[in-house]
Amino acid sequence: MSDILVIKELHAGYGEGDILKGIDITLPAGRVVTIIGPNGSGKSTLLKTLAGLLLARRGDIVLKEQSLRDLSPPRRVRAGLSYVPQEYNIFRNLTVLENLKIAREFMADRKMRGGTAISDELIELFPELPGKFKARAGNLSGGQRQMLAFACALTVHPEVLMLDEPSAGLSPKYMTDIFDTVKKVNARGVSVLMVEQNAIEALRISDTCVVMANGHVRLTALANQVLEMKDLHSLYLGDAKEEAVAS
Amino acid sequence: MLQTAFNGLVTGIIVTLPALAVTLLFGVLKFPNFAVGSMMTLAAYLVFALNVQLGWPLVISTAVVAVAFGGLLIAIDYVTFKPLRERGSITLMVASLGLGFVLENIARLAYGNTARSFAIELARPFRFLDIRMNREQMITIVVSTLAMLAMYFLLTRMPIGRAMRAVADNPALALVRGIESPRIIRWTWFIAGMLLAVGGVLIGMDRALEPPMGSSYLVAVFAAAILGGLGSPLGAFIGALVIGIVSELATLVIPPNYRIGIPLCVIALILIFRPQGLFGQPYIRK
Amino acid sequence: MKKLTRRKVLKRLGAAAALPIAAPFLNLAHAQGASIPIGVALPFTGNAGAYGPDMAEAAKRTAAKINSAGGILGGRKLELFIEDSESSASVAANLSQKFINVHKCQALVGYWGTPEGMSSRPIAVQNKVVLMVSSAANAITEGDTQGYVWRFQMKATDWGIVIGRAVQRLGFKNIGIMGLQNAFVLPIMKTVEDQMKTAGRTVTGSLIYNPEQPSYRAEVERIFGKKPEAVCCFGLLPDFVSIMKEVYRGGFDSKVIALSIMADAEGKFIEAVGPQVAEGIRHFQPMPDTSAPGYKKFLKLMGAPDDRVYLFPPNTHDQIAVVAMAMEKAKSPMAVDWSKQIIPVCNGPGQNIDDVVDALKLIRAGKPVNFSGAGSTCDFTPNGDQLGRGMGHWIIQGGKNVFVEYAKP
Amino acid sequence: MISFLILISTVVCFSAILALALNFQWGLGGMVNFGMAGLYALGTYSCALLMLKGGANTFFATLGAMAIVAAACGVIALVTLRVTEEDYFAIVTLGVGEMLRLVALNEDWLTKGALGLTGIPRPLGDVIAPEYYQYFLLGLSVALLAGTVWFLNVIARSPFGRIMRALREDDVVAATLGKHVLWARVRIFAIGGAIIGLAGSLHGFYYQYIDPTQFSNIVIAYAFMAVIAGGRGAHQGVIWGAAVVMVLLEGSRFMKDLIPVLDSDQLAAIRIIIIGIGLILLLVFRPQGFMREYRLQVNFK
Repeated sequence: MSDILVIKELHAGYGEGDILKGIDITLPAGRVVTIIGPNGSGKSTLLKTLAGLLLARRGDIVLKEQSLRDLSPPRRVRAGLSYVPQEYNIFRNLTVLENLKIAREFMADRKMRGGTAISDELIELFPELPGKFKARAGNLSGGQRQMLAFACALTVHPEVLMLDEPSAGLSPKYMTDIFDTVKKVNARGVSVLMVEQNAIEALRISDTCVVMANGHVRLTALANQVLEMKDLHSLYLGDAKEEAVAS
Repeated sequence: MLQTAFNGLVTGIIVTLPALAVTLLFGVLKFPNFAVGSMMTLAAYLVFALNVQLGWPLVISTAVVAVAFGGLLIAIDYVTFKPLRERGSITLMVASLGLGFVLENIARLAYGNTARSFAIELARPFRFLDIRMNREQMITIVVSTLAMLAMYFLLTRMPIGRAMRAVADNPALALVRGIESPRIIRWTWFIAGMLLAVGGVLIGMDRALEPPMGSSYLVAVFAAAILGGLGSPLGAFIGALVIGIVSELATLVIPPNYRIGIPLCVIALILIFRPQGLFGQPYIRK
Repeated sequence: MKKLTRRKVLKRLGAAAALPIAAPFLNLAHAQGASIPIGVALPFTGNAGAYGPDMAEAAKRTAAKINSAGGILGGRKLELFIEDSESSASVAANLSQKFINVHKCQALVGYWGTPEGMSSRPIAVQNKVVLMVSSAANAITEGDTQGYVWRFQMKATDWGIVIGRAVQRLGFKNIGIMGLQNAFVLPIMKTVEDQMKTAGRTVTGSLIYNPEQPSYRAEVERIFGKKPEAVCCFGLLPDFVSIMKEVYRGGFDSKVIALSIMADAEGKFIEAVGPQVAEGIRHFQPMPDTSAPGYKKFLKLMGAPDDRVYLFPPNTHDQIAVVAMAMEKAKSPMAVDWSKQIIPVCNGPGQNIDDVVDALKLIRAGKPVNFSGAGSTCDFTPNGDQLGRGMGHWIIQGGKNVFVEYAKP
Repeated sequence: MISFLILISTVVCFSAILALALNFQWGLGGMVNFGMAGLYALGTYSCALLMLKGGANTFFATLGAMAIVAAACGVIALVTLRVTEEDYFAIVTLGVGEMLRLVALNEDWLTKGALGLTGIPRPLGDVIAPEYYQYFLLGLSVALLAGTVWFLNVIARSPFGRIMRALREDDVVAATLGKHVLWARVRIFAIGGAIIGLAGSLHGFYYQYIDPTQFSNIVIAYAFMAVIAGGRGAHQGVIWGAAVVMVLLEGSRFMKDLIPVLDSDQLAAIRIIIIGIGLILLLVFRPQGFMREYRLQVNFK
């Protein structure tokens, strides 16, 4: 099974120093990969660099044999890479429906531009949204906003969906909903690359787990193996030994 | 009293178009553009060239210049503001100040300082409930209301409008949602250019055409945009009307030559009590 | 823009090319044959920008006429340095410094606006150089100017007197007054107001407006709204065009009395507002006595049709002429000497002369002269004010300025 | 020719002081002041009126003028900065500048309006003979310029100066430093105001006659041009910037004599166009101006 997204030797950062000091991750097609690690390990920076909001200094990002390195963020979205940031991930002054329409309207060269109706497939995934179409996105609750952001990222039918701590700050009810939705979306053939704080929930629905610490990939292992590790805590803090079994 | 209020309405209406342009540009580019006044002056002189020197009717010359001026602003943005896009609003503001001097003096270079007018017949007013109204004021009211409706339709119904509001709301997210920001910025300049061109013509019809005509409106235009809430087009429209009426009515109380003080006090009051203005959203810090 | 004939361009190029090279040597070589520098500061930009060009042309032609007739002080040529004062005081002050220190001028002429005159006054008096202005504000010649400041224009208050009398003659019972916040407008307004009160006429309203206002609706509403029989409006061209458009479209029908610098400005007002808005506007302006022989010669010098009325250019012609004659009489280019000869040359007693070249011949022959120039009879009071200037009174009918009368204060 | 150069250098001196004030407020303090023309007028008029009406001697009148403009700037900063960012600050200062100019033009009971104030006394004006006075005035201006640069350098190196540079880097970071940020910025703007007052007083002493037309918003363009050409933050650079701008401005008067084909009114418009375009080009290609900031290499946000 070929890999859909390959990250090679990626270096990036703000100002002088590099936050990503050579990252290698491969996302197999149709799989869910969760990245865990302490704060400041560069998880969010990685997603921002993949999305194109931050320029990669060295290394490459290949999506289905196509290098994204010198593509602008909108071009990357067209190439099939969609991204849900951790915060400020919806247009607060636009209505829910407008948020959903925005992404589709600018898929100029993709056939799915036709018709502004939101595909019923999406409505089935996010039952709560149709009732709120007219509402101002800023007035939604935390969970609803996350759902909306998720839905917007999916309207462009991406190959790979990147999520930056989707469950952050959510009530338990919405947390399980989010992870169920990720599973359903993955079931439909969308590969998922997820950064998550509460590792246990995330790893349950993931295939592979990547542990990052201060700009390096410390460990790549099967999610369930990582789950059984007793000193997950230490792993989590990044001083893990390399005894994990390569996937 | 009623007549002064109506005069205020007319002054306010003239301010709506440039105020709309300022709000649109601020929404997308995140800096107040100080060249707005001289842009109106230059556009008015371009219309003067077609209308008086080539003898075209005013309406056609305005339409032609409005479209051409939109394109011109895109080119100017490409040369002036695009290289400074990431440099913070102060640098952009100072650049817009410099641009303002350049545009105003291009008009002065070409046409000198003498006052001029468009080739339109001035007509006696007609009376309505003992208020005197003249043809130009009627045209002004109709034109700017149409412009406001067109803007409203554009921003709410049309994809371009939605995208512009999205870029204004959250530029980074807009990129990641597939919106080509450069294209949206070009559209914003084009629409602002048309608004400013028509605004310049309305000013030229109302008073004489002279190089400083645009910049004399600058403080009032900013006051209107801020009162309405920077970034909110509906706010700019209402803000302009309020500024116009309040400053004309104030002349019954204070000496008329201090009229410019009124927009200034409005700005100060707004900043103290309600910085996001009547309709604006609180200014989120990135 | 006026076209520069080939000959004139060559002449200016010659003069200009000489400047940078000659400048360092200029002040050393005051010997025989060196040219006599005269500084000319005129507004080519700013709110008085419309009046500079013709005044400069008059100065150039007068100097050329004197030079071609052999110059003065034994064949020395007059050399003009013409600069743009931008209707601004600080620019004019810098220019005056430049004329005195760089070009070593002993005579500064032109100075149309009051700000320019006021800022250059202390500089001229301090450096003992003659300053000739054509601005109206009284303050220019007030105080001790040690005979270095001369006004080739009517005093602002005299304008007010003439206009006030005309208003009474025209039989207006009540009038409104509005004026631009400007040094020479305020004295006119005050004098007209005082005249109205003494003549028992009522002033329904009086207000002042700023230059470059976005709109003049409130001012027009307040003054014309009271429906006085006539409104006196004093200001400059740009504001007057806006005001009259507002008055016409507001349906007001009070008669309007204004100054020619705003209601004519070499035809630019009628061009801007159109004949029917300008219909019936009366405007006054100190003007040369067009019947005077000196003015007729000036018209020929300018190569203009004989019905052409120049308002300001004759002043610069007279200024250059008086400088030349005074220097010739004092037999010295130094202002300290010839400034005392201005009154004898202009007021006489002596033979009445209206052509500068003939006057120079007589002066060289040692005969007393009483010069009367193009702009006026050129008679001065000791502190530099000009006497015997009259004001023209026109009314705009059918898009044309119809001359009504010539009135003296 | 020499005395003309002396006079022009005097003008360069007090224009440089004005540019230093702008540089201090904007370059180091991060607050852009578009009301420069109005505040400059306030300084000149206050100094002149203190002498003509208040009978103060030139020294106290200058101090008075500096205090008045500093107070005005403090109030402006207090009203505006308490709430919002520099976008609004620029607009408010623009409005205040316009308002001050209008007051100077219309309150003729105080400022004699368009007629302007004449006969402004000069420091030691009666003691020094007129023909040598210009040398003294130049010396005084250079001394005051040097004093201003020294004073600003002292502040820039002091702890207060370090806070200022932090403020300039990023308001968000600065905001987290808590309440005294506002007071630091008010003080910065007020100190800048005092320097504007000094420049204004010198303007009065030089021209001896002031009227509203001298304070048009071209003054703002020159000050910004000088600061940007000089490189924001570097005092020495700003002085070079002011000199370059003045030479460009006064020099173009000679241009008129060399290119007679151009009419003077076209030339005046061209000169301002050059200044405007120069402003933009400098911003685009030489944001850090021609001089390094004396110590640390700072990249702007």
